[in-house]
Amino acid sequence: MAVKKLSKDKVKEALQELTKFRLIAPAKSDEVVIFKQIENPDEAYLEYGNSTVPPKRVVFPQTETLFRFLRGSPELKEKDVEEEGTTVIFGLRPCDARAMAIVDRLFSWDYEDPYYLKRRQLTTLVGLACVEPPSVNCFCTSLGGSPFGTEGLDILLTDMGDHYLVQALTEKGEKLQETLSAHLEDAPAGDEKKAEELAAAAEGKIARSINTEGIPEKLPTLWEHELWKKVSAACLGCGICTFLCPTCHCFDIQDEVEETGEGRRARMWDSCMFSEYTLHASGHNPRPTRRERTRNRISHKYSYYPKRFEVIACVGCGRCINLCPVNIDILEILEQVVDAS
Amino acid sequence: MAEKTDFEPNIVAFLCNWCSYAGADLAGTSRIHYPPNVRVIRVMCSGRVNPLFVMNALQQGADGVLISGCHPGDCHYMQGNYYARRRFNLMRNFLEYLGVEPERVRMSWVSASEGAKWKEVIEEVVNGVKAVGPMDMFKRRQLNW
Amino acid sequence: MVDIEKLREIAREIISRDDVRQLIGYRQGTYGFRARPAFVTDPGEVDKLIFSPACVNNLATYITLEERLPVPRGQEPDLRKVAVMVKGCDSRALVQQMEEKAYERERILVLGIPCTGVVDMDKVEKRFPGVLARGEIVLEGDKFLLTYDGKEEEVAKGELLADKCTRCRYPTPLVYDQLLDEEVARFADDDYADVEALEKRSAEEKWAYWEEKFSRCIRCYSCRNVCPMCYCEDCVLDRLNPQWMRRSVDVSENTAYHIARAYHLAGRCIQCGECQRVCPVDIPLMELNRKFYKDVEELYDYEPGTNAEAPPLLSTFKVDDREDFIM
Amino acid sequence: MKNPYIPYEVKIEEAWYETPGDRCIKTFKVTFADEKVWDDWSHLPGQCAMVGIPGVGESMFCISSSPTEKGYLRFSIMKMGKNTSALHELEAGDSFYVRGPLGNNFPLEEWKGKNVITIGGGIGQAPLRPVIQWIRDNRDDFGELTVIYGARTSADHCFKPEFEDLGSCGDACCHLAVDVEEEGWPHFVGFVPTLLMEVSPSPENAIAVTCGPPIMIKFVLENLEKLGFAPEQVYTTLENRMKCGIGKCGRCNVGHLYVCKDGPVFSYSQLKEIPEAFA
Repeated sequence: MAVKKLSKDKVKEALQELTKFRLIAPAKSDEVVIFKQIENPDEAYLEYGNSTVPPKRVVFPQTETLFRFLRGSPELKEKDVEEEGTTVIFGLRPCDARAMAIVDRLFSWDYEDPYYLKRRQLTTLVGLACVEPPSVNCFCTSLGGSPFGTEGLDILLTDMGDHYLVQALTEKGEKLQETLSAHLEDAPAGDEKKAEELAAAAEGKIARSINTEGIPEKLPTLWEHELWKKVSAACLGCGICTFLCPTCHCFDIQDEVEETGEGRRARMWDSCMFSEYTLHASGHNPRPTRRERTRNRISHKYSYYPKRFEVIACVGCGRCINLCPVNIDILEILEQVVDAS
Repeated sequence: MAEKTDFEPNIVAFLCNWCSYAGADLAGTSRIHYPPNVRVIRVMCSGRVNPLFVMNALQQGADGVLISGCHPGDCHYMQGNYYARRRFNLMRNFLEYLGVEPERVRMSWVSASEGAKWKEVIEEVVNGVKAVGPMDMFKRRQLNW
Repeated sequence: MVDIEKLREIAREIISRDDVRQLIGYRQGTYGFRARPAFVTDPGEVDKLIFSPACVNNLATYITLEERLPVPRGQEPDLRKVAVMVKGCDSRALVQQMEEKAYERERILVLGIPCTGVVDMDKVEKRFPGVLARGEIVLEGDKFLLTYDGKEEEVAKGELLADKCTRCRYPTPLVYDQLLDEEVARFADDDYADVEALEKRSAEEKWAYWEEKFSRCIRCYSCRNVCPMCYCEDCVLDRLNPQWMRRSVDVSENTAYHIARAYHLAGRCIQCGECQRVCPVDIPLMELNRKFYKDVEELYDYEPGTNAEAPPLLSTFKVDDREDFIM
Repeated sequence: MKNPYIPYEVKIEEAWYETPGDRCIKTFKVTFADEKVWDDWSHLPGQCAMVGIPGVGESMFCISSSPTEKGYLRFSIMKMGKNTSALHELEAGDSFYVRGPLGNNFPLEEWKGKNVITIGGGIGQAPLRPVIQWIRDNRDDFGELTVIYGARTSADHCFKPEFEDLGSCGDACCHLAVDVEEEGWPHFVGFVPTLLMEVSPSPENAIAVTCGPPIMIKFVLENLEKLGFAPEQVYTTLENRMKCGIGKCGRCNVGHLYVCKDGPVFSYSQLKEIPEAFA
C-alpha cells in the first residue's frame, strides 16, 4: 500500500473518525501523560515525549475481571473480551509497541492467555516515531529497537512538520488506513527519503547505551555477587519501576465479593519489588530483602526471559530510570554486571 | 432543606456497649419511635472504632456513619471516648476536605439513660443525610467487567 | 553552604569508628542534576559524598526501611550505630520516629545540615531539558547556579525551589550529634494558603478535584514506601485478612487507599514532601497531609516531629479537647 | 482452547482429618460435578491443581491421588492461610473448584525396572502418595519400593492406614519416624535424614524421591549424596507462592524456571544449576 500523508489540520477529523472504535490516545492531566480512551479529539495530546504510564495498560489492564460468580451458585460467567470491540491505540511510541510484541511471547507461551491475546487481536497500533528522543535516558537502540522502529506496530506515523507521514505496516494497518482514506492524501515525493534521514538522525540522538552481549549468560554467575547489595541499598521497594515498565507483566489474582453475593475473580498488576509478592502463607519468604528482589527484577528481564523467549524483556524506554525516586539506574546496574568478576 | 424526598438513607452506627448501645436499647424498650434507617454495630468502646471502619462503611453503601459513646468522664474504660474524640474530629474534617459532607460523619455522646436523646440524635443524623442525598462519591461501584 | 571537604573529613572519622556500621549520605546521581542516597561502610568511599540543593531525598526513611532478618544461630546481632545526614525537615522525621519509640536515640548518629532550601527536580528538568551529563547545582544568595556541559546558568531561587522549602519552619535540624554548618535562621513560614483555598470550595468541587487525582493513582505505593513515617512491618494496606482495601485499582479503592495513608500520618507527617515528590502521576499528596497538619496544629496545638519527649498526638488526649462537633 | 483460568466444580465425596492441631491436615476425596470433565482430565503423579473457592481465592496443591485410582481425586491440605482455612470448613456434599492438572510429573515411565525410595516429611508425603500408589498399581514394572516417612509426632503422620497396609502386604519396605520419643512408638525416633542413613538404601539402579520441609530436604539431599546417589537419581518437588499456575503471573520462578509450569518436580541435577532453588 502506498504511503500517505495526514495533514496536521486533519488530525482531529481523523481522530473523530476513529472514535467509532474504542480509541485510545495519550491525554494530559496536569503534567502527566497517560493513555486513555478518548471520546473527543481535543483530549488527545500528540505533542508529548512519552507517556508516564505505558500503553500496556490498554491490552493488559491494571485490573481485569477473569470471571464473575454469585456466591453459592456453581455458575461462573467468563469475561468476554470481544465486547470491548475493536480498539485503536493512536500515537504510541515504537518502544512501547515493541514491548507488546515481546510480552506476546509470554502470554502465548504454552497455555494461551485468552484475555490478553483476544485483546491484542482486537487492537490496532498506530505508532508515532520519535523524531526527538523523548528523554535523555532512552536507550532503545541498545536492545534492537529504534526511535523509528516498526516491530509490533500496524501503522507508523512520522512527524514531518506540517503533516504526518503514514506508513501501513501490516494487514491490520492497511485496513485502518483504508478507514481513514477520506482524511489522507498522497505523500509528497521524497517524504520517505526524508523520513529515513530523520530516523538516522534520531538514532544518533539516543545518548545512552549498553552492550547487552553476554549479559544473559553472565547474570546467573553473579548470584552471590556483592553488587546486588550495593545497587539495592537505596531501593524503597515501591512498584514504580515495574508498574511503569512496558514489558513487566506480573500479576496477582484476587477474589472480590459484594454484599449482594455477586463476586468476581480479577487479576491486577503486581510487582516483584513488593515483599508480599513471594511471601508464602507459612510466613516464609524466599526473597526476604530488597537485594533478592532487585536481583530478580534485573535477572528476569536480562537473563530468564531471553533464556526462554529469546528476547530481552526490556525495550530501553528509560521510564524506570526517569521515575525512580532514588535514581536507581538500570544501565548503571548492567554496566556493573558487565564489569563484575 | 425540607425538600420532600423518597431517599431513605442507610446509616451505620457504631455504639459503645456500655452507654450508647444501652441508650438505644432503652429507647426501644421505652417504645420511643425513631427513624428505622440505622444499622447498629455494637463495639465495646467508641475508642475501639477504627477510622477505617468509617471509610469502609462509606465505601460499602452507608450514606452516613454515626459513632456514639459515653459522655466524657463516663467511659467504662476511663478514657476510650477521649481518644475517639480526637480521632473523629480529625477524620470528619478530613473527609469534608475530600468532599464528603460533614452531615455524613457524626459523633454523639449518649448515655444508658438517654433513650430520648438517642431518638433526637438519630433524627438529626437521618435528616442531615437526607438533605445531602445518597453517598456515591467513592462508593464501590457495581462490579466492573 | 556545607563545606564538602569538611563533610568528607567528618564522615571519614565517623565511619572509621568501631561503633558505626554505615553512614547514609548523598552522592552524585547517574545523570543530569540528580543526586541520590549513598551508603558508606568504608572510609575509602567517603570521597563520593556530597551535599547540594539537589540532595532532595529524606534519608531518615532508611533508618527504618532496612529489613531485619533473624540473626543466624551462633551470630551476634549487629548493634552498631547508623550515621545519617539530615536536613532540617528530615531531622523532624527522626524526632517523630523517636517520639514513637521506633528505636533508641543511641542507635543513630545524626549529621545535621542546616539547609537553605533544595530544588524541585521536576522544575529543574523542565527548565533544563535533555541534560544527560552530570551537572551541579549550588545556591548562592538568592540564586541557584547550575553548571553543566561546560555551561553555567543562574536562576532565581524561587523559580526552582521546592514548594516545601517555601514553607519551611525548621531549616536547622532539630536533632543532631554534629552540625555541618552554621545554623540557619527561619526564613519562611506556613500560612496554609493552599489548604484553605481548597477548604473554601463546595463539596462537589472538592470531590471533582480529588476524584480526578485519585483516578490516576496506579497504587505503586511509592508514596508509602518513601515515607519515613510509614515503617510498620505489617502494613494495613497489604493485609488480606482482614482486607481493608482491595488490590483492584479503581476510584473507590484508590480513595480508600489515600484516606488510609493520609490518616495514618495524622499528627505524624513532618512535611518533608517526599510522597508528592516521588508520585509518578503527580497526585498532590501533600495537600492531603497538610490538611491534617493544619487541623492538628489548630485543634491540638501540636506539631509533629518537634519534640521527641511529647506523647504522639493520637495516643494521648486532653480532657478539654474540642468537642463542638459532637451531638 | 479452554480458558485456563476457569476452574471446574468438584463435589466432596468424603473428607477426613489426617492430623489434629492448629495446622491440621484434611483430605478431600472429590469428583467432578460435571462427569463429562473426566473425559478431558488426565493427570500423572506429581502434578498439581489450583484449588479454591470463588470469593476466597485459589492456591496450588498437589493431587495426592494416583491416576490409577479411578473416579476421584484426592487433595490433602494443611490449614495455613485464608484459602486453606475456608477449604477446611467444607464437608462431604459441599463443593469447591479445581483448575488443572498443572505442572509436570514424576517421570515414572523412565523409572520402570528401578528400585524407588520415597523420603517424606509431614505434609510432604502428599505428592509422594501418588507415586507409591502408582507403583503399587503397576507393581511388576518396578523393583523394590522403600518408603521412609517421618513427622513430629505419631499423631502428625498423614495417611496412617495406608502405611499399615503397605507394610503388611509386602508391596514396600516401610520406615517410619517421629522427631521426639513417645510412649508406645515402636519405630525410629529422630529426624528423617538420620533415618535415611539408618536405612541406607543402595543407589544401585535406584531412584530417590523426597519431599518435606525445606530444612529436611536440604539434609536428605546431602545424605543421599553421601550414600552415593548421583544428582540425576534424586527428585524433589518445589513450592512457591503461585497465582496463575500456568506460567504467566511470574511470581513462582526459581531462576529461569517457573515452578508452576516447569515444576513442581525437579531432579537434583536440575536444581544444582539454580542457586535460587533452595532460598
